[in-house]
Amino acid sequence: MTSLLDQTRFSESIYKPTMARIVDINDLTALDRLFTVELPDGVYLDHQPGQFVKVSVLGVGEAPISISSSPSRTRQTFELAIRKVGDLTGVLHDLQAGAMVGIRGPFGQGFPMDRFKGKNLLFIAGGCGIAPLRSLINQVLDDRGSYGHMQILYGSRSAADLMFKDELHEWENREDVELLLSMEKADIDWPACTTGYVTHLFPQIELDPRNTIAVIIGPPVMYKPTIAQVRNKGIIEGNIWLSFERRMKCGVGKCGHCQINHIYVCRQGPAFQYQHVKDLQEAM
Amino acid sequence: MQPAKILPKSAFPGWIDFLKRSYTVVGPKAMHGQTVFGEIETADDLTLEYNQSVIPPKKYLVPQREVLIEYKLDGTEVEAKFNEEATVVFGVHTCDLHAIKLLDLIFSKGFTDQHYAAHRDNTIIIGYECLTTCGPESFCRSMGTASAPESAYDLHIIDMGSDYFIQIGTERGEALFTGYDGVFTATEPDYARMNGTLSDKWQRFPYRLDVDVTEIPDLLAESYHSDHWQELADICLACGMCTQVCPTCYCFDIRDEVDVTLSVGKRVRSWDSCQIDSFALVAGGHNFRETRAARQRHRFMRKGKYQFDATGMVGCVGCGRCATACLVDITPIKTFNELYRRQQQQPEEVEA
Amino acid sequence: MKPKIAFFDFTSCEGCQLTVVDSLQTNVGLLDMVEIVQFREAMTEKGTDYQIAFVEGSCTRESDEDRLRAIREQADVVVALGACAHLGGINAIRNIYSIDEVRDEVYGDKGEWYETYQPRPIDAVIAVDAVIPGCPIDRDEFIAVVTQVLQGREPRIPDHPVCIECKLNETVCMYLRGEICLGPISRAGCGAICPKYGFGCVGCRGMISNPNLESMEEVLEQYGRTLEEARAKMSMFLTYQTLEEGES
Amino acid sequence: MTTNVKVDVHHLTRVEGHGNIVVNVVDGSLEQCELQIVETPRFFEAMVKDRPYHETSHITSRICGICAGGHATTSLRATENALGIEPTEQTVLLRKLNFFGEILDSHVLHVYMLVAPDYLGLGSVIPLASTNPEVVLRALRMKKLAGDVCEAICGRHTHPIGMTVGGFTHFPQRADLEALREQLIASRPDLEATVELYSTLSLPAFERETEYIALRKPDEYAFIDGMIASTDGGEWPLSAYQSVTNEYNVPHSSAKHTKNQRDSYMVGAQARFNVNYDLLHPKAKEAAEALNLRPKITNPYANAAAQVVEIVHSIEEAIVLTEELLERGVQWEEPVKPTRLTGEGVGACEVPRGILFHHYVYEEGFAVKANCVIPTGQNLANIEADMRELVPTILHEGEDAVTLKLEMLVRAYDPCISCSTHLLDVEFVE
Ligand SMILES: Cc1cc2nc3c(=O)[nH]c(=O)nc-3n(C[C@H](O)[C@H](O)[C@H](O)COP(=O)(O)OP(=O)(O)OC[C@H]3O[C@@H](n4cnc5c(N)ncnc54)[C@H](O)[C@@H]3O)c2cc1C
Ligand code: SF4
Ligand code: SF4
Ligand code: SF4
Repeated sequence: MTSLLDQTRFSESIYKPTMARIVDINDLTALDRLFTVELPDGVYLDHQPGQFVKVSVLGVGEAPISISSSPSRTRQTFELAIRKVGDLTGVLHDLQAGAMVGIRGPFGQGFPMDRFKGKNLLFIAGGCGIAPLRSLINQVLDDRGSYGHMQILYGSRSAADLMFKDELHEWENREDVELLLSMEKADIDWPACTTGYVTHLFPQIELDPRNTIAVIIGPPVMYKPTIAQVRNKGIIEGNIWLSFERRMKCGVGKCGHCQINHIYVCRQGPAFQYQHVKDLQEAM
Repeated sequence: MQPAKILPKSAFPGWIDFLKRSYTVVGPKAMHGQTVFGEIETADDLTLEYNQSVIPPKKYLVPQREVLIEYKLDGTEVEAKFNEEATVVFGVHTCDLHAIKLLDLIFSKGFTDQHYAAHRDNTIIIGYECLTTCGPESFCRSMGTASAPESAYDLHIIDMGSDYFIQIGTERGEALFTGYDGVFTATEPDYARMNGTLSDKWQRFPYRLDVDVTEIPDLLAESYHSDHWQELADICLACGMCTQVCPTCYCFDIRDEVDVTLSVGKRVRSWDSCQIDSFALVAGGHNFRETRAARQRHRFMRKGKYQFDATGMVGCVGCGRCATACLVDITPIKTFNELYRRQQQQPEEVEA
Repeated sequence: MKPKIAFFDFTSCEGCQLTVVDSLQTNVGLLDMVEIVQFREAMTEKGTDYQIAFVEGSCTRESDEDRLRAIREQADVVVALGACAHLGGINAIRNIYSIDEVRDEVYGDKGEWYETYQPRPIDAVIAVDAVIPGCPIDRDEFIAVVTQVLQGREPRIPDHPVCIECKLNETVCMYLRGEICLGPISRAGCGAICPKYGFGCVGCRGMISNPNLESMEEVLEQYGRTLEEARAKMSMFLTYQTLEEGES
Repeated sequence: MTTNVKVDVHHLTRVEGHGNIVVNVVDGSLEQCELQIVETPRFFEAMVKDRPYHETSHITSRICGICAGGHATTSLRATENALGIEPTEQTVLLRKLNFFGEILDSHVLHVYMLVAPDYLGLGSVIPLASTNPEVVLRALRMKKLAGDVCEAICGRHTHPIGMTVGGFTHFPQRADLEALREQLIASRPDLEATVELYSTLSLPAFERETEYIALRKPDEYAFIDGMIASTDGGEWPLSAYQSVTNEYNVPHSSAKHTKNQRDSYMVGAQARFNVNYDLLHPKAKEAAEALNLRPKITNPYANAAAQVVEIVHSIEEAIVLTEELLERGVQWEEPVKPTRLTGEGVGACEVPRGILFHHYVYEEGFAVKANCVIPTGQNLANIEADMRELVPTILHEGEDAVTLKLEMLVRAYDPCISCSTHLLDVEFVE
């Protein structure tokens, strides 16, 4: 068995994708679909939560997509939650189960799970930021004993935009998870749902700032106000983690598109410790 | 290092003919008052005494357009494509040799880019020592690139009047003489003459930078919030010519091209430019470097600092190409000197 | 089922349609992929059931508008083919004269014989889904756009200046040759073919969406050219746009 | 015999531009017989007004995408004559080579893609792609060759770039010319196949002798410059073109009609063949032999066959010319500068469809007056005369057949309608 990364790295070209089969497609929202992808025999995806793969449709193009499934669950199949926003994602949404897609990766730095062990975790997702965060959440749930208290704040536009509703219910029903939702239009019957942005949830949570790690993933506009709230709770910069999205062509630190100042998001990120990026003007 | 060779100029055309038998030979050619690297048929086509070529010889290592993979759309065949053409690049200026050294570092760092490596493996680089500057825009001496870096060339030519003194950089460089008998091994007096030629050249190379090159990374780090970027942005056309002609710019785009019957296609890499509006645009319409000021800053920060952080080499080699190309006269010399002037002024302003 | 495509011509030189025919030289496979149901320049049949319409030429009279609207009604995708359709192009040069002047000066006493009004791009009349710019269009771009439409993708054209492609050609800049060139503000995609063959860009593909016009004026000044000269050059293809701007 | 026939071909297909054929026979008598040109007037003469002299060729090339090179060349010759410019020998040779590309491109388009389908009973060339792919591929190959000739000289076929007043702004490299020569020579089998194809087609039997007008030069089959010559006798200098064309307006056409010594005359490949047969390349004469063509041809349907002869002529002459250019070498030359900026001049070329005139008046380098007389305009009266004579002889064949034969007739002339729509009355001060 080889890992996909080795397959990518040691294939004759780092740009050559491994062809993998889409085995299942499920609607998440009107714009988002969950693709379950199966690697060819003998290849497994050995990823960290927070890492991404480059997904391609031959003849259309390639895009970076976060791995949404947890490494603790499967090795030969993995899940990608993809939003239809443009060219490639539009074509991906038209595919049927059974179609082949190209995969390279996994690339980038994920979240350092070892450093999170024993800590309380505050997960904050905005919009489709829940897709990469889900990988992390499920990883923690599968090894629940190794981590402390777990809080999930998820901000969404409306009920129709909520992704992974079944799992949300599961998390909601667990004793050891505290899940809070915010919606700009709170049109759903949910035990803990607040009207507004994800930042409006902070007054409702209690946490121990010295022992809590915060992980924030969402659209560009969300970072500054959310970090302010997290800092407000007393969490130090070194305990705040983020993930960034940028335009990326190569995924391997060459093409220059994802650069934030001197940093290549595809190599040093997409997961970053806040203190390493807070002074970069182009970061947020 | 292998002892150098002496090639009488009279034997030079014969050597080119000899090389043509096994290689595609390219080099600087005069073209409508400019110099352009292109294929050489005979030694007559070469103009070794030239001012900077429009596009640097990087085009032989990172072509403007290059097929990375070819495939059938149904996924049954996916094949990586590599350069296989054995090429000799003649007459690479010393600044461009430095630039190639930088590209070598970039494309081997982290993940090795095998397509670059294939070009590099098949391309033999013959440097050419500059004995005069390349016209008003170049500033190689200021950037420390007016002499050849050892690791970038296979052979390096120094014009000594009636002969060429040829330094050997690699074995495959030396092998270009295997089977050719018009060349001699350099002797003591040849070395002495060569040293004389080299030490004479410096008087013809002025310093143009007001700050020492080793201070450039710090200067730029401190200039991140300078107003100067906006001043450059006011005149910048965002045409991207500066990055296209730069020997150390390598950013690229990758696109798929499909034949009209939708059966076969290829994934193609082509040069891109951080000066173009859409370079950092992402889905949803968010542009991470929307203003021309941010883009000009990024360009100069890359040259002066980011590439230095990544490779230990300053990313500008002082060739002056971008200055020649830019229609509104944005130049590294003027920019670096202006940033320096402001940096020097600042403490006084604070005091006053 | 093969998508049905149709070509329509309005006021134009039909050079773009000819370029379509020429594109077959290297892409004859196109004929297997689509069913061409109308192409007056090249075929007799006139099918009215089509999904993709390519429209060449400017709208130059009242009755063109109805024809355009009918096309829009039928087609799922309408593509403007070439500068005449995309910009008004050459045909709009005469817009600097009022229509009455045109009647008096140009028609004379025969003014009543022929219907005409101020030429305009087709998107002044109907919504357009994609454009293939240029005078004439670029063959490869035509094929690329068709391919993208066949793939169900939205075609995209470059939005950066011609200069970038011009440098790749290693052409001596027209300004250094004492000529004027609109490259710095014009949309690339043509391979900078005009400067390559010694003629300053005339902007036949339209302007980029974010040109630095002030700086362009400085370039002109620096190279001893005048704004009037640049305007004259722009008037070849961009008269309609310039006049619109002047009005707003 | 019922003799009510109504033909109304709205927007004739497989021609360049918009035209309608309207024929109305009531009780056996021809009430109406018109080729209506319904293209909107383009006002090119007005467009070049007030423009600098070096732009006129770029604007007038946009009169027609098919004979863009012809318009550009004619325009350049008119401007050069107006401004006292004598182009160099090299310029003359390069322009000629480009012109062969132009003729080839247009003729291949016409004989293969526009005319041939009629004889094969098809609506277009597209079905041929599956039934006779080799014919379509051959046509595309020959068109590509034509395009490559133009590309090497001036950048592209439609709207040439590298030609300018007084010379060129771009020059082919030796390697370009060598490649062209190889391609031209390699196309000879395609030439033979083209001649063979046309020798098998049977043209409708119809003869109507008329006046044939073309440019003539003493030593070559004229395409650029020359004297205006007529098969009815007479030779005129270009400056006298208006007394040859005698343009007049008719209400059913946005293109003007012309007449010379009779009520109408014909221009184009057939007219050139009739006027200049003696100067054809020997291989072209052989082709004419194979096609059974001898001067003077009086069946207008044979115009396409005459074009086939010219295809052979163009390729053979282009080979000769390329060799000559390779031998003398092509130098970078600055365009010849005008000797005056105020002046008047006429230029004429035999573009694919016949003789084309451009006529300009410049003041201080800016165009103040312009006039273009286009081949299709000159043929319109003749086409209608043919129609009037033809219709009564074929009425018995029924409406469909009449329609088809009339369409084929008009198409045989290879009309270029968008070219010909110009209405500007220009008074020239003598
Ligand atoms: C690390 C990382 C992880 C990601 N994870 C996910 C994920 O899990 N799920 C997910 O759905 N997405 C994810 N994304 C985002 C995803 O990569 C993009 O949505 C995707 O690249 C869009 O590709 P596309 O071809 O569909 O869109 P494109 O068609 O390339 O672009 C979409 C939009 O971009 C703009 N644009 C792009 N190019 C141009 C141009 N040339 N001219 C003008 N406008 C242009 C337009 O606004 C256009 O609408 C991630 C991105 C990164 C960097
Ligand atoms: S920044 Fe300009 S001067 Fe420096 S290496 Fe690049 S092109 Fe040359
Ligand atoms: S855009 Fe140019 S080439 Fe195309 S039809 Fe119009 S005039 Fe002709
Ligand atoms: S010739 Fe025109 S397009 Fe080319 S670089 Fe100069 S200004 Fe730009």
